[in-house]
Amino acid sequence: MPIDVPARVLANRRLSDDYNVLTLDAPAIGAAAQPGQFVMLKPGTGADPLLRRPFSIFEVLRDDRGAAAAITILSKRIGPSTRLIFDAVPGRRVDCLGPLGRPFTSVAPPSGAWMIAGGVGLAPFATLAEALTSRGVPTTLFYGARRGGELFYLDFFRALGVELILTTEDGSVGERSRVVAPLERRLAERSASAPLMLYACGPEPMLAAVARASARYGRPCQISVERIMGCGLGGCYSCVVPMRADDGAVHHVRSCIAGPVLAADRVVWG
Amino acid sequence: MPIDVPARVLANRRLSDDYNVLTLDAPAIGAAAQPGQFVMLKPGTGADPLLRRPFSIFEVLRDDRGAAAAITILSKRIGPSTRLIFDAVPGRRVDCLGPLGRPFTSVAPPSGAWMIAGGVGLAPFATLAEALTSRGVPTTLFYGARRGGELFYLDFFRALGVELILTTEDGSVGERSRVVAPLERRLAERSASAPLMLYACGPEPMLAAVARASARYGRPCQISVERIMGCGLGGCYSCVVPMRADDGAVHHVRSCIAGPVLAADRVVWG
Amino acid sequence: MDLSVRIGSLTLKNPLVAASGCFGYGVEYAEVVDLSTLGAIVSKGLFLEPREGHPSPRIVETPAGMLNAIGLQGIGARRFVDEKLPELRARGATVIVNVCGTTLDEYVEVSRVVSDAEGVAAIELNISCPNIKEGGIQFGCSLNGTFDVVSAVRKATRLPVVPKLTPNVTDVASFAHAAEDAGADAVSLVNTFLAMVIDVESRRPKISNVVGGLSGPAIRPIAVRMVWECRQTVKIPILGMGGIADARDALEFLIAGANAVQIGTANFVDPFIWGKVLDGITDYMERHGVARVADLVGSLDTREEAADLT
Amino acid sequence: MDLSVRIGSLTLKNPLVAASGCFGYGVEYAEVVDLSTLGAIVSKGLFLEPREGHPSPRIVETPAGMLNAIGLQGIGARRFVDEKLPELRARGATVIVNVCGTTLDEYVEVSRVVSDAEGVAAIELNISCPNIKEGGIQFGCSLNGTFDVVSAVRKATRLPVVPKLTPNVTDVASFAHAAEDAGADAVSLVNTFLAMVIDVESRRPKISNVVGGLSGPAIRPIAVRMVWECRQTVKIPILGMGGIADARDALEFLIAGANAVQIGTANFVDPFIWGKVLDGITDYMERHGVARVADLVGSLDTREEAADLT
Ligand SMILES: Cc1cc2nc3c(=O)[nH]c(=O)nc-3n(C[C@H](O)[C@H](O)[C@H](O)COP(=O)(O)OP(=O)(O)OC[C@H]3O[C@@H](n4cnc5c(N)ncnc54)[C@H](O)[C@@H]3O)c2cc1C
Ligand SMILES: Cc1cc2nc3c(=O)[nH]c(=O)nc-3n(C[C@H](O)[C@H](O)[C@H](O)COP(=O)(O)OP(=O)(O)OC[C@H]3O[C@@H](n4cnc5c(N)ncnc54)[C@H](O)[C@@H]3O)c2cc1C
Ligand SMILES: Cc1cc2nc3c(=O)[nH]c(=O)nc-3n(C[C@H](O)[C@H](O)[C@H](O)COP(=O)(O)O)c2cc1C
Ligand SMILES: Cc1cc2nc3c(=O)[nH]c(=O)nc-3n(C[C@H](O)[C@H](O)[C@H](O)COP(=O)(O)O)c2cc1C
Ligand code: FES
Ligand code: FES
Repeated sequence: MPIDVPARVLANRRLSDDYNVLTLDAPAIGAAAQPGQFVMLKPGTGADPLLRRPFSIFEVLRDDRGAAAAITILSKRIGPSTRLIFDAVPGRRVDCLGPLGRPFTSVAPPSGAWMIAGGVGLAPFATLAEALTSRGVPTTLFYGARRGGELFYLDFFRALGVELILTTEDGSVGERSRVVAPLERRLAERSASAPLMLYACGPEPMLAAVARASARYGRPCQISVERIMGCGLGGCYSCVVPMRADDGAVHHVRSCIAGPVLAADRVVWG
Repeated sequence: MPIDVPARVLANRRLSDDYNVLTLDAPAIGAAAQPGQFVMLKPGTGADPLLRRPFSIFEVLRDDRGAAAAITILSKRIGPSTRLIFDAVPGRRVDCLGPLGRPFTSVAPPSGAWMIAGGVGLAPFATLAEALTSRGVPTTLFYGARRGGELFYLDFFRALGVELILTTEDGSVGERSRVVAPLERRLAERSASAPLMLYACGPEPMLAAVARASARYGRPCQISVERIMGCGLGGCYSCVVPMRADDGAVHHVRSCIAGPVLAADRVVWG
Repeated sequence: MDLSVRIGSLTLKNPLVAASGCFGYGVEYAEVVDLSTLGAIVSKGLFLEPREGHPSPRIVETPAGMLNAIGLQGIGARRFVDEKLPELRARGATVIVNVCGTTLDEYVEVSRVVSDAEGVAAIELNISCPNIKEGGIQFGCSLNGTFDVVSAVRKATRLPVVPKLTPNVTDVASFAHAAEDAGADAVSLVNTFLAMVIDVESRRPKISNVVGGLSGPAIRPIAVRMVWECRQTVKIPILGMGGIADARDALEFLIAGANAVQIGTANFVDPFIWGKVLDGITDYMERHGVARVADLVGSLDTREEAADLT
Repeated sequence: MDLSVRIGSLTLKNPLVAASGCFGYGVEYAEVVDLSTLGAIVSKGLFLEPREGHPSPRIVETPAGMLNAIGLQGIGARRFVDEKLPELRARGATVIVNVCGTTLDEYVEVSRVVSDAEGVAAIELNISCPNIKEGGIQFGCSLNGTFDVVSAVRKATRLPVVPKLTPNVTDVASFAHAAEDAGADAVSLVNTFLAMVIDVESRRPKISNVVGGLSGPAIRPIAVRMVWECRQTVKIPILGMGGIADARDALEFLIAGANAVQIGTANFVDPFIWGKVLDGITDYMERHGVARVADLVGSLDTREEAADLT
């Protein structure tokens, strides 16, 4: 049951010229959130910008007793609302509706888990990595960005024991390639009998490539899609993704309530 | 020649639950400003609120050498833009266009000067009082508010040697009356041969009453009117005041460029 | 305090109605709103058969508004009756069905299907959707078309019939009048304004359907004016909408002449809006000593205070 | 880079035009803008005789827009020619006069007065002001009225004639077509949308004239759509406007089919807007390798990429 919290900004840490991590005083949302879920934020007052914007719950910050104390958002500045988020000062109010959407489905050992993140698509994987590693699932993060300066939170994942496979477009850190290249190589190497779940989040062409690769190697794959969302609650039908049903027919499915996490093999790519 | 300064907020001092003084980094406007002039402020980003809002230049803050360093605005929160001004934090950008409008015409001794302020109508009188007292003009401030807690900057005016005559609606400070009551008594007492200029700013009914009183006692009176202003530059014709011309005809006059300071005896009250 | 509103033979417990296409089928919101507390819920627009609607992108934000071209994706009237209506009924919702058609016959047929079902309170005739190629707005942009479709549906059902008017016309009041003449029990207005946003970098439209419908606070002042014009022209109730985002906005429509108000886009921004607006209206009525919400309707005072100078 | 724009026999040095009623008589802005750098300036609407306009309040802000009912306060065509035109000429401004009338004869008469004056570049025929009781919009809301007034003025002047169309109609393109048929050299669109704001506490309209005209970013998506519709219908140049606030917005209108753009409300918010928008347009042209601004006009690509699922 989603709630709407008139959250205060507790901290705003700029990671680069366009990335920041915003800490929001919304413990009740943090307590209920599962990996892969999102919130709808309204960082401005007034009617411009008008609609809320969807953001993955990046971290759930906890107090000494392990109770949720706040959530954070990893945001990339691309327009008016993400600019307000980038510029937000502590004390500012940001209405925060959530948690929303269908979360990732976790796996258990002996299955491995490979997370594939492109750019800000890293956001849902911090909480997922915590969930997976706490269950003892051997977890790998394939993480691609434009340049090394845009690969964030590496120490966070390392501290959880997540294996990191990094790529950048300019080759400044890791392999100079798209993130799908090392993924394909690793898929080819891995024994078919070793169970594995893929999780992917990032730009749509990357998701399509991951979906194709997972199909080719017969691996189940959960992707988190990012569609323009008007409401986040199933009310507006703006966020649809064409998906193939059991009978083979293609339907427009609302990714805010049927997703954002969807089965990659059901999505029909444009 | 007005300029548009992308001013930063240097300080925001709250005087009460709805009054604040905002310090803006707009020295060039301060250097050019004359008492009675105003600025058009845009405290928000985006298109809602859309238009700028007019504010009197309250103070011109100066550095050690006397050069203008910043201006301040005395604002009363009544709607969306004044709310943004009330909530503005240092560092925030507030576009500031000015100085605009026709200023007060000063007087010289032996003339006396009486300033009549209602509520936030105090705003244009800080700079006017400085100008008048620096020329040695005996200056009195009639200042009315709802309650004593809303009479601001009294020490500022006292330090300049301005005589204060205070009224409040609840009688908590000064006389329990409208500000026009003591004004009328003083006008009646004053010798007709002693020259005197009246200056008034405040709610429209107060201005009309001051205009009537000044006419009755044959005193010249300059009033600063507050009309809804779309542009502040004479472009939109929103801010008109009906005024009687020399030939007796009544015309709609743009108060942003013919005013905001107008001759009280020419204004036609509705 | 009497908040009830009469729409033909139907009484709504309060004047707040969820606008079509902005509240899913209602069931989606059952977790955040007690559906029985709303005056009514208008379903998504329904044809006889299911439709998949337009490809994405389907919406784009504009200053204080949004453009949509969903293309009336929907499960069709029959499946709505079978799959959604029982739950809505169980939750105590007052359900108005937004009826679409590509032909006059389809309007009549869909109206029959929903009239036969249990738990439908009224029919809102969508003759004003700007986002589909056939049907709909063609009826809504012609006085004869409006008259014909309302008359035909009027004969096919005993439910209150409420045509929903498009604002994309020169004289909306004449359409309200045609609807009244044809036997409508009320009119809803406004649907969205036909509009367009271009991505200048690619020189492509921002939504797949090229044009879409503008809704939200941006259109509110136009919608208020249209409600006021219709109030001068027709006697039947008006369900007013367009950009309502708080109690003040809702009151503006009531005072302009709406008997009830619908909220669409603002529900996306704040799904908890309903209680807030209702509280704001009752608070206003208390402050102003208004006993019945009906006493506010059309109470705008337009006496001239001052004459022009010329 | 060629920024020039042709409107009939007139060439504007660039596509940026100050919209009528939003730039005073131009002279008010001489201190903040070099008037010779604008494509053109459209004067306030002028009748033959001076008018005092409506009492205040005359404007009210709305979400991302504003309502105005100035009531065409103005000094009249004759005094404009005598008192304002010489200074505008001296400052190198290209002046378009916005001609108003309560009767067809008055339109013709005002057009004659300004045609006889030195330094008027074109006539914009205001048949679309929503704020006055007589004349104006009555012509603009009737195809015959539009045809008649354009034809009559066409015969009375050798200046380019540019009727300004109202958006308050069902099919604006048919009005552009009527204007073209009647010999118009171009059309301007849009004027403001008839709208209304109510002060709920007093239950009174927020502006003295009860209704007013909505302008600003709120209306932009509707205006862009209308320009695009007219571009499919007429060959004559279009001066597009409605809510333009930056270079991106201006480009949207050009790509939709406007040959030049006018800026009104946004000039109130930022009187220094002109240089910024011009820089933004030239910057865009450089980035996209567009040599002539004329090459952008109507360059919207509406090919369908994906088909509907149904
Ligand atoms: C479930 C979900 C989770 C998300 N999580 C994150 C996150 O953790 N961090 C983050 O930075 N961003 C995330 N996004 C994307 C984020 O919502 C958009 O960046 C944001 O809405 C942009 O708002 P804006 O006002 O800054 O820019 P806008 O002006 O609204 O958008 C700028 C451009 O981006 C496009 N766009 C807008 N929204 C989306 C969208 N949802 N998907 C694709 N394109 C879009 C617009 O069409 C436009 O061209 C997520 C999106 C979804 C759907
Ligand atoms: C020359 C001039 C100088 C001013 N100086 C000051 C000042 O120093 N300090 C200060 O606090 N205020 C001053 N004002 C008034 C100030 O401009 C308004 O309070 C402000 O515009 C309100 O903006 P808002 O968005 O907060 O409220 P809005 O929602 O814009 O307005 C709230 C209500 O006030 C009315 N209103 C808006 N603007 C005006 C106006 N200009 N005059 C009368 N009523 C209005 C509106 O109609 C509305 O009913 C001045 C006005 C003028 C014309
Ligand atoms: C996403 C969306 C979908 C809509 N779908 C429908 C619809 O199916 N049938 C209909 O009559 N109106 C539909 N509308 C119009 C709304 O019901 C309403 O008339 C309009 O949005 C104006 O109100 P608002 O500004 O409160 O949203 C839709 C509007 C939106 C934004
Ligand atoms: C205050 C004001 C006064 C206007 N006066 C006129 C006018 O005299 N003649 C006219 O044709 N249009 C007039 N208009 C309409 C504008 O020229 C323009 O068509 C409209 O405002 C839309 O453009 P915008 O959104 O850029 O303002 C006026 C608009 C405003 C806001
Ligand atoms: S975002 Fe509204 S239905 Fe998914
Ligand atoms: S505020 Fe625009 S003319 Fe005075």
